[in-house]
Order: sequence, then structure tokens, then C-alpha cells
Amino acid sequence: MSGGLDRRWIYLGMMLAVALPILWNGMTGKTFPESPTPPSQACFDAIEALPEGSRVLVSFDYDPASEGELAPMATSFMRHLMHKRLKPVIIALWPLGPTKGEETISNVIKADFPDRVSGRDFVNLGFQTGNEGVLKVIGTDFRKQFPVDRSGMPVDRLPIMEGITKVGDFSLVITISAGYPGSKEWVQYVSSANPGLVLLAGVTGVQASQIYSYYPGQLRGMLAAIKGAAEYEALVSAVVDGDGVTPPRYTEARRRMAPQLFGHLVLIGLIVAGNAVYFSQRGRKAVAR
Amino acid sequence: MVLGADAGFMNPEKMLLCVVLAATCACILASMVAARAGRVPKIRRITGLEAVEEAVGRATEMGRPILFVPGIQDMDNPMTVAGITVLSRVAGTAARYDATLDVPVSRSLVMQAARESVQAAALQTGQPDWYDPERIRYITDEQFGYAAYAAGAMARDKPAACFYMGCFFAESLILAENGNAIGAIQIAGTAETAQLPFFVASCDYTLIGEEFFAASAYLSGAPDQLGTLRGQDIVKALIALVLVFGVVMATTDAFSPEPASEPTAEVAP
Amino acid sequence: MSSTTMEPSAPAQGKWWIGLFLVIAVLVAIRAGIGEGMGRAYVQTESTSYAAATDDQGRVTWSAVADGAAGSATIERDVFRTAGQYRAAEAASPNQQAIRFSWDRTIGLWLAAFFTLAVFSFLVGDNPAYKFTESIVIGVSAGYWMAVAFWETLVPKLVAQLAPGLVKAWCMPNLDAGAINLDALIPLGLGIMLLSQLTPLGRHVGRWPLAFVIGTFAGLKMISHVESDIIEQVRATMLPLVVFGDDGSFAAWASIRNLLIVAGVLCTLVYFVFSIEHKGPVGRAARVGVWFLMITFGSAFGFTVMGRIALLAARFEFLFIDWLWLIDPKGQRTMAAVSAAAELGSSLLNTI
Amino acid sequence: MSRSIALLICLMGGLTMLVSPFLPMATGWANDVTDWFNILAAMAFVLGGGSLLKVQLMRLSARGPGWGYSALTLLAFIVTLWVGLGKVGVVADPSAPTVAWSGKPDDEGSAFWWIYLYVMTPITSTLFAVLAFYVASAAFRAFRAKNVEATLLLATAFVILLGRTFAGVVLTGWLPDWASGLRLENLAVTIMDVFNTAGNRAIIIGIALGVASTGIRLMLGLDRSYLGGDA
Repeated sequence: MSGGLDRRWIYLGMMLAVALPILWNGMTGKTFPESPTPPSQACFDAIEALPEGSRVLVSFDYDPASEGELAPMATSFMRHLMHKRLKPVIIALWPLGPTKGEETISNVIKADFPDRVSGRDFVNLGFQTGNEGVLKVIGTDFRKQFPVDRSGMPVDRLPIMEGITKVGDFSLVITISAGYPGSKEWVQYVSSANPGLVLLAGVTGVQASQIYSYYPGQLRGMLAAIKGAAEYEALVSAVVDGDGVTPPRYTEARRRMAPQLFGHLVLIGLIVAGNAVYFSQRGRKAVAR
Repeated sequence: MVLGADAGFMNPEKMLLCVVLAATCACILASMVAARAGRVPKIRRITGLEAVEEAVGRATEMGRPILFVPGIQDMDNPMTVAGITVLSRVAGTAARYDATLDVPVSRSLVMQAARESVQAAALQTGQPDWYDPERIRYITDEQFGYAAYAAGAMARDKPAACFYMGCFFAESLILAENGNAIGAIQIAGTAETAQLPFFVASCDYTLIGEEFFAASAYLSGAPDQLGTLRGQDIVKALIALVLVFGVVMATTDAFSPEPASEPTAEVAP
Repeated sequence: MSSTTMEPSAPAQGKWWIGLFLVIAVLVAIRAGIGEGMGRAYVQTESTSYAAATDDQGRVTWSAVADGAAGSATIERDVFRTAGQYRAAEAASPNQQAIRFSWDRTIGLWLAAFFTLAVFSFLVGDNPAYKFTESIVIGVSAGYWMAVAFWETLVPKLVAQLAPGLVKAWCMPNLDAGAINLDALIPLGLGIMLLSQLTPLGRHVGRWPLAFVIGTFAGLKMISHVESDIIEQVRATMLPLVVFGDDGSFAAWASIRNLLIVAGVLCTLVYFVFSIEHKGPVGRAARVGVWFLMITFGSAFGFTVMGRIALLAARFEFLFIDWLWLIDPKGQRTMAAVSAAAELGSSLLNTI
Repeated sequence: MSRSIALLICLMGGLTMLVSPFLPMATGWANDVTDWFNILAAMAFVLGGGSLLKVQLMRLSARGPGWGYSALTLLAFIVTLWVGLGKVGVVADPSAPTVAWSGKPDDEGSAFWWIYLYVMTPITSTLFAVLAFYVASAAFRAFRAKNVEATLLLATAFVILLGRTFAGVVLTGWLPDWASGLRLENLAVTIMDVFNTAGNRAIIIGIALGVASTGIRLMLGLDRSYLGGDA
């Protein structure tokens, strides 16, 4: 029933479909245009609607394994927040999340917004163990879970944290998540308990289909997989750069859409070919009978 | 809704939780008691579970091992526990056939539980010598380290039957595709919805969500365990009733002239 | 489903593999000889001095001060620099020592590239390079998670609760060394019971911690599932089947959408019914439920593909950008030779 | 005897957790239990590590085929554990520069960090990436229109695959505004929004029931295979 095709040919086709567009892209720097779908537009609008100086909780719930999809989202979120002069407070439910947060800070804030000061305009509070347990506690007492920032400075002495005692005190919460604990837990334990709180999520493709059932109720907006990241990145570029040139580090998601397109086309071709083989074999059997 | 944030029965949300929890437990317990008293429900066929015997038998005939993967999460996950209970049934069958059963695990506590359960199954079947603790061994906690091992082991040992019962993430397809490449019979069961499509595409049989949790009760054949399955069905019927009632209420609400006083869950304020 | 048995390659398997590895090695050697070469890592040593200050609550905090200030402690660490930064520094002052070539990180980079290719090679078939990689990753990751569990869980949650003063002085200087927390004796006791089975006496006691874990988490998960899954999901599905727009007009699509969701949830629930044979009306509803399940699985599959391709793209980017230095989309290297080739390539592509 | 005590522990633990949301005094019990579990799991590493050492040493001493790979695994395990526990190459944390052990074990520049970055990350993320190939071969083999169910599965995957890239815009972008709902990218959103939501909700509700029922079976000791065989 395999149609006599060695699966290694399939692998080769997929490899070329992904590798060649990357090389093409790297040489020409071209990307495809993006038109935003409602969940991505909703993310953009939710951040646009905040007044300057609002504090935003950003949770980095992923590790290097999912960086390909999620790091461009983190970069775009951070760039948008900085452009709007909002103040991100970074936490993580994954042990390697704080490192990813630090990378985003140095790629975006230190590179393009050097006037922003840690502790006043942004802060990285690091990781806490306990998965959804952490979320339950910050619902009532944020400082109990995150008493110090990553360098050991007590939160009580950080201007950015003034007046923040629980998660409901933030104007907006963003989770960038790769699995458990992640968006689902944020919805279950934070969004449900704080009806007025606006929650945005950036999720991997695997999670997207599950998380969709929470949008637009408990989740105000979501970026689904690299496509969502590319759409949002385009929206942010349009508002930050206008007609000017976007620096290459802010086109990462859109660059990844080219291998995506050809990978999908290979898959579609394979499904069509598989069915062609199937029907031709079935036809032959019918004749034989 | 945060546990303990506003404890006590005064809170309407807690009240609701308490009622639903009590009703669920009551239905399941009542059906269990009824089944013990002789009213054993007839359970519909679950094809994936009927195939367990066939798969084990085939492995024995071919003289190849059986691979059982109880997921990659720890014992705090209900799917892992369900996987271990299925393991004890599979081990019982394997002991009867005297087939080789390999259980690589990715958590130390799971190794502990799996050893206990396989040993118990061997004793029950009257084959205590069949049990070999070294066949149930710890590999690594790392998801893809474990997958690397499983893929390599499948290519070398060529198991004839593969069971994937527990909580799986991205490694599901690595396991299932490599199992498919060596032509093994594959039976999967998980409640991790994101991985179900891959098992459905690559395995011969897949237990979907609730079916997976029902597996050990189904395989045990014990009346009281089968009774709990009927209890689940009764709760499902109640849920459907409440749902229909809620839909009717919401629909009549839509016809009322003034806008609803509080936004429904689906409408962003 | 069908099974495609992939027959092992011909008997001359070993030779075939050696040939493939040789071809790859030659290609890499050629690449390394062209232009600016490939796969080098650079570092710069950052040195920061810290001075202590005591606040009114008696807590000591360290903050960065000018180098070599009296009573300060200095921390030196190596941080990454790009090839472009190295080249710029060399251009400014030849033979500078600030940004330098790093042997250990360069070896690491090449090792990472080897492992990446070795894992890909398993797609062609099992081979020595994959076996090597597999043995390494099993050992490394087991050791890694054990060490992480020690530093992230055992030290802060167990040892620091029972001996806070000791831990504060040893490795957690920011710990609030208050009273001893005796609650931590419970997990310690459970752990000792678990490990007691290594001794002949503990055969039976070793089961109690498992029973504790399984019992408590059965209760905990029951609550969280009933609360967030049954109650919340049912509530979210109580939708009006007739929807009117803001202006009072009948919204047909929104009504159909709600109807489909409600019907879909009900039919799929019927599929999961165990104690009734799927025949007659129940069978028909269950069949519709299966259709909904299939659409759900199809969409989940389609979405997951996106993620997997993105990950594959990221691995190729590692090989092309960080190791082979073929392309430079982020502008980390400013290399005359390769960028000239890239420009030529792009102008060619543009004409097509 | 030992089994009866174990069953009692299981039942009491479960009941306590079941009532804990309704007791004011029980605030935080769920977190405590989770912490205890993590500690227990960390201590259980002794068992897992012991099993790993034993299996690999047995292979090594038997000198069967592939014993060299066992030696490699052992070496990798011991070296990683040693540099991780010993914080080899870790510099002090800036918040306490005088406390030598204050740095994090995976700080940039440490040996543990090097192993993580250059050995573990490339292998694990490449294995993750290899899924792109497996997805392709699985789709080729399994997505065949054999019956209504299989056709729905493959048609949905088809629409999502097209609708989530530029191809969707190219293929159906010409549709007029009144038919914009049929554009592939919007069709993809509709599938997610309606069918996927409905299917997932039912699965989730079913799973919750399965968890509840399994929980009851475990607490009552109907399912006690994990407790082993002998009395």
C-alpha cells in the first residue's frame, strides 16, 4: 500500500523544500506579504489600546526546543511594548525561560531602546518552580512567588513593581508558551479567576488547536504558530518602521514563512500523490475482479 | 476559582464545584455498587483493546519482543497511572504467552510503579520467574533523549508489537513512525489531545481520551470496574441535559428585548 | 493502516556509510577552504567589579562599581562576540586581544554540527554516527536532569528548609534564613521510605510513597479537571442558537456557528458512551461525533506541521548561518567574498 | 499488611485533597503536595540512576556487541553529573560575588552550560525537527480517502495547510468580499473556531470524566496493580 515508494525519497523532498528557501531567503532578503487574521489583530489591538506606562506581565514559558516558533513572537511583543512605552515585567514558568527573556531584552531593549532602565522600565524576575501552583499563588500574592529580580534585588525596591501585589494589578498579561505549563494553565488559573484581566497568548502550532477553544472568551488574542508570529511581526513593523526599512532581526518570522510555504506544498503534493496511488490501485483491483 | 483563594462554601463558584464534584462521584459510586450487586453493564466493543491479545500472540509467534511505553510524564499525571494499569494487563497476557516485554521508562518513580505492577501480573498468572526487573529500566528524563533511545532500540530489536499508553508530547510521532517502519502492530492510548492525530495516522489502533482511561477497567472485566464506566455515561447524560437546558435559556435570552445584563463567556466585554 | 517495511540496506552497508561520511567531510573541507572559512566562535572577557553596601534592614547588596575600587570583588566572564565584531576590532587595532578566538566554543560548534547531521542520518538508516549520538545523549541528559533536580529542587526546597543557615552560606546567599521549616520532613521521610527498598528490609515500606503520590494526585487532578474542564467547557458551550447583531438584525452565520458547536459537542460526547452499543440513533449520533473528531484531528495535524517545519528550518539555519557561514540574514558577519556571491545570487534570482 | 496501609494512605490522601478546596485551613495544601512530589521525584533519581548504571555496567562487563556504546553512555552520564553537581567553571553570582558557589550551574561559560549548549540542545532540537520528515511520511501513507472519516481528516488538514501560508492568499484571494468566508485563510479559521472547538470540548469533558472515574477506582483500591504482587 505504500505505492512502492521508499520513504527516504519523501524525506529528501521535504529537506530540499525547507533548505532551499532558507538559502534563497538569506541571499535575497525577500519575504511574503502577510494579512493578519483576527486572533493576531486582536493581540495587536489589545496592546495598542493600553495607555503609556502601563505595566505588562510577560511570561516566558518555553525553552530552546521551541525557539524557532516562539522567539520571533517574544521579539515582536517586546518591540511593540517598547515602542508604546509600556513596561514589561518578565517571569517564567519554565526553567530556561529567564534566559530566553534575557536574550529578548538584549536583542530588543539594549539594542534599540538603550534609554530604558532595568527595574524602572522593565525587569526580569526569573523562574519559579511549581507550574500551575505559581499561578495560583500570584493570583493573590505576586511577591510571595517573585520576591527578587534575577540579580537578587528585592522586588520591594523596584519602581516598576510599585503598587503591584497580585496578578490582577497588571494591565495586560502575555504568555509565550510551548506546552505545560503554559497558555492553558494561564487561562485556567489566571484568566478564570480575574474576569477583567486581558490575557494574550503566543503558542506553538501543536498547542494552537487546543488553545483556540479559549479564544476570544478567556483569551483576548493569540498568535498561533509561526504564521501568527509573522502576521503580528508585520503589524508591528508597519507601526514602528512605517515606510522605512525593518532591521533584519525583526523579520525573522516572515523569513521563516518561505520554508513553511514550500514544506506545506510538499505535504499537499504527498497527500495528493498518496491518494492517486490509492485510487489507481483500487481501480486495478476492481478490474481484476 | 483559584484553589484556596476564597475557600468555603459561601462562594458561589465553590458551591458549583462542590455540587458537580459530588454529583459525579455519586453517579460513579452508585453504578459501581449496582454492578457489584449484579447489575453489570454491557460495555461496547473497544477495538483497540480487543487487539491486545492478538498483538501479544503475534509477537510470541515471531519470537520478537513487545515494547510498552507508559508515556514520558511522572506518576503525578493521571495518564501515567492509567498507562501503568494497562501495563499490568498487557504484562499478564505476555506472561501467559511467555513473550519478552520491554518497558523503558523516562521517570524513576514510573520505573518503580511499573516494576511492581509487572511483577504482580506475573505472580497472578502463576509465572513468577517470567518477571525480570532489568527489562523495566530507566533511560533518561529528557523527552528527546528518551525518543532517541526508543527509535534506536526499535531499529535494532524490531519489536513485533508496540504499546504507547500514557502522556505523550512531540515524541509520539517519532515512536509511531519508527514502529511503523519496522512493521510492528501498534496500539496507542492517550488523553493528550495534541498528539492524538499522530497516533491515529501511524498506529493500528488508538484509544482516544476517555477510552484510554476506560481501558484498564475494560481489560480487567471486573464488575465493579465496569460499573464505573456506566457511571461515567450517566454523568455524560446529565451534562448533556444541563447543556441543552443552558442552550434553551441562552436562546430565549437572545429574544428578550433588553440586552443581557452580563456578557456571556463567548463575548469579549 | 498499511505498514511499509523498510528493508535494511544492502550487505555492503558499512562501506556505504563510510562513503557517505567521506563525501560530507570533503564537502565541508572544500567549504572551509573558500572565502573566510566557517564555524569559528569569538569571545570577549567582561570584567565587572562589585562593591557591597548594607541597607537599613541589615541586608547586604552588591552593586557594580568602577574597576578596582577598594574592597570590591571582580567577576570575569566570557561572552560571545560575532565574527563581524571581531573583524571590526581587528580593523581598528590589529592583533588586539579584547575579542579573541575561542577554542572551546569553536569545538562545541563543530560538535553540535556533527550531532545535528548524525541525527539526520538516522532518517537514511541506523548507523554508527547515530548510535554514538544516541549513547551520548542518553548519558548526558540523564546526568543533566539529575544535577538540575539537585540544584533546583533538593537544595532550595529540602535542604534549605531544614538547614537554612548552612545553605545561605554555601550557595544561596539571597535566602531569607529564617526558622527551620519542619514540613520538609514529610517529603524527606517519603523519600527515605522510597529508597529503603534498596535494602532488604524496605521491600514493603517502599510502596507507601507511591500510594501517597497516586492518592493525593488522584484527588487533586479530579478537582482541577472537574473545575476547569467540565464546568468551564459546559458553560462556554451554553450558546444561544439564534443570534442577533448589534442593530437587532438576525445574524445567520453566528447562529449556524453556535448550532454547529452545540451539536458537535453533544454528538462527540455520544461517541464516548460505553454502556450502550453504537446502533440506531445512538450509532448515528456517534458517527457524526467521529466526523467532528476527524476534523479536529485534521486541523491539529495541519497546525502541528507548521511548528515542525519551523523547527526544521531553525536547524537548517543553524547549519547554514552559524556553522557553514553560507548566508548571513542577521548581518553578524560582514564578509566581502560571501556577500559578493550573495549579491550575485540575488541579482540572478531577481532576473528570474 | 503493608498493602492495606498503602491503600489506606492512598484513600486518605485522595479524600484530603478532594475536600481541600472547601476548607479555609487547607489553603496552599495543593502547592505543598506538589512541592513534596517534586522532592520525592528528585530523590527517586537515585533509583533511576542506579538502574541506568546497572544496565550499562552489565553490558560493559558482558562485552557483548555494542559494549563500547555502553561505555560512552556511562562516561557521558558521569561527566555531566559531576560538572553539574560540582558547578565546574561557574563564577559567583553578581548578587554575592564573594560566595563561590552562588552562581547558577548553567551560567554562560561553565562546563555544564557548554554541555547543554553544544551537546544536548543540538541533539534534542534536531530530533524535534526530524518530526517534519515523519509528518510527511505519515501524511503520505495515512491520508487516503478510504471512507468518509478518512476523507474528512485529510480534507481538513489540506485546508489548514493551504490556509496558513501565502498559498491560500494566492489561490482564493480573488473571491469577492461577500464570499470572503470561503477564502482558504478564513476557512481555516472557521474550522478551528467551530469544528475544532466542538471536538476538543467533547474530548476534554470526556477526559475529565475518565480522570474522575480513574481517581475513584484508585482511591478505593479497585485498581492497585502499582502496589505489586506479594502481601
